Amino acid sequence: MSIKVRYFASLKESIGRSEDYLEFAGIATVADVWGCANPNKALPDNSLAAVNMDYVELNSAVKDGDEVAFFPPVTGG
Amino acid sequence: MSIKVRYFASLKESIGRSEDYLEFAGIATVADVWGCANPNKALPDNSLAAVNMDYVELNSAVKDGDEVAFFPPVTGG
Amino acid sequence: MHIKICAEVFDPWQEIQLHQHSAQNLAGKFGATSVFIGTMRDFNGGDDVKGMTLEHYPGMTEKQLGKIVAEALQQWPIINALVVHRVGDILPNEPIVLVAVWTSHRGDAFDASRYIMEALKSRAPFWKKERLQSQAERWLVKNTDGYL
Amino acid sequence: MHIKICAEVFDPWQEIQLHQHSAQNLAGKFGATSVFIGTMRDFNGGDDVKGMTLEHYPGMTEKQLGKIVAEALQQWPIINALVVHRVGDILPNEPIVLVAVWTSHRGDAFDASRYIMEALKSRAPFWKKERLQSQAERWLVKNTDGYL
Repeated sequence: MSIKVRYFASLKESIGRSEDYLEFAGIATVADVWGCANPNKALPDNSLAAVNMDYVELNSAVKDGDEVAFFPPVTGG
Repeated sequence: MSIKVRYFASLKESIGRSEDYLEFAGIATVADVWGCANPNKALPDNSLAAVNMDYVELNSAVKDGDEVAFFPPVTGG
Repeated sequence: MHIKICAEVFDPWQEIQLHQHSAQNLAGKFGATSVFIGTMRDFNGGDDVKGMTLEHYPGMTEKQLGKIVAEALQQWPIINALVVHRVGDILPNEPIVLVAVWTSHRGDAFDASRYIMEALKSRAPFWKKERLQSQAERWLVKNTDGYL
Repeated sequence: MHIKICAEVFDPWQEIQLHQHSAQNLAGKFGATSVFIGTMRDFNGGDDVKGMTLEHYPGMTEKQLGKIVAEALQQWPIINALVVHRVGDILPNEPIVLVAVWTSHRGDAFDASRYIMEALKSRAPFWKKERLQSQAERWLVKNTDGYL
């Protein structure tokens, strides 16, 4: 399974990367994507997640080729 | 008692005058002003009244020198 | 705060820009601007409308609009406000009314501009007479409630 | 309907005029325009702010704004709508966001523009990082609810 992971804003700064490319078997959910890409770091409590640019819950399924994003609460407008 | 009376919009058109100047004793209220200036015509039901450019009820008192106005519901904006 | 009765066609965007640039208390200090513009349509109640005449009660109009803005100032932390209203002969597509409110936060700007607009509709002494395509003329009878 | 992400400073009034003039379905047909503009202030939370950087998620921003406008179209009879949002480096007094909605009647314009603005604030993927007078930088943590 191939997953592109993106990070934004303060979360991007705190983990020091804007993107990861995962090539792993055994990833089933968005939470798995985080855990696989950031094994030593818990996802901050208020973080939001998106799959293919739509908001999802952390227990949402992912599939091969998905773009998964993690970011803090939005502050636009 | 000297009262200037003003009429606007459809009410002005229906009575055919925009202003009256009343010089009468015995005028106590806004309703009296209408009755004195338009003895043969009832004030249309939904009409509004103002004394010195503030909205008032028909039973409000008037005093010498007041400007009294009668007009239909407003339709600005 | 500025209230203006306008006998000529006005450009709402230009009025807002001019006001915003001339208002000393605005630069860098406001976060939210809520603007409402009422524009004349070329139809109403199923009829084609050629134009309208807006009558007003000079003096009372300004007095009532001043009261309305003062009421809004008491209810919301308004940094600045602008009200412009046309009178006289108006053609379709011309602006009739402009209400703009500058505040720090967006909720106040939305609430205050809507309050001013609704109060203007129900209390400012203006009256519209439409000229139809058929040359007939008719007075509008009553404004509807904009909160419904 | 038009959604625009803007890397350069924009003039909200010019954007509105251009959109209004280019929209074929507007001339003579709309009665109400409700506009909201969010502008950068030179202070926040008691601190002087020199500037800010607005980060966004290209693609997702447009997708989410498109959904928000589509939701508004389902709820209100909107004739046209315009959303413009800045990204990149922003200075105090520069506009950040513009939402404009054209409808027949004022209640719909007020409701729809506010709905779009609130949804944008809570769902469009933008993030603000402020630069303070002290040269310190800080990410804004959370948008507040504009209906409160």
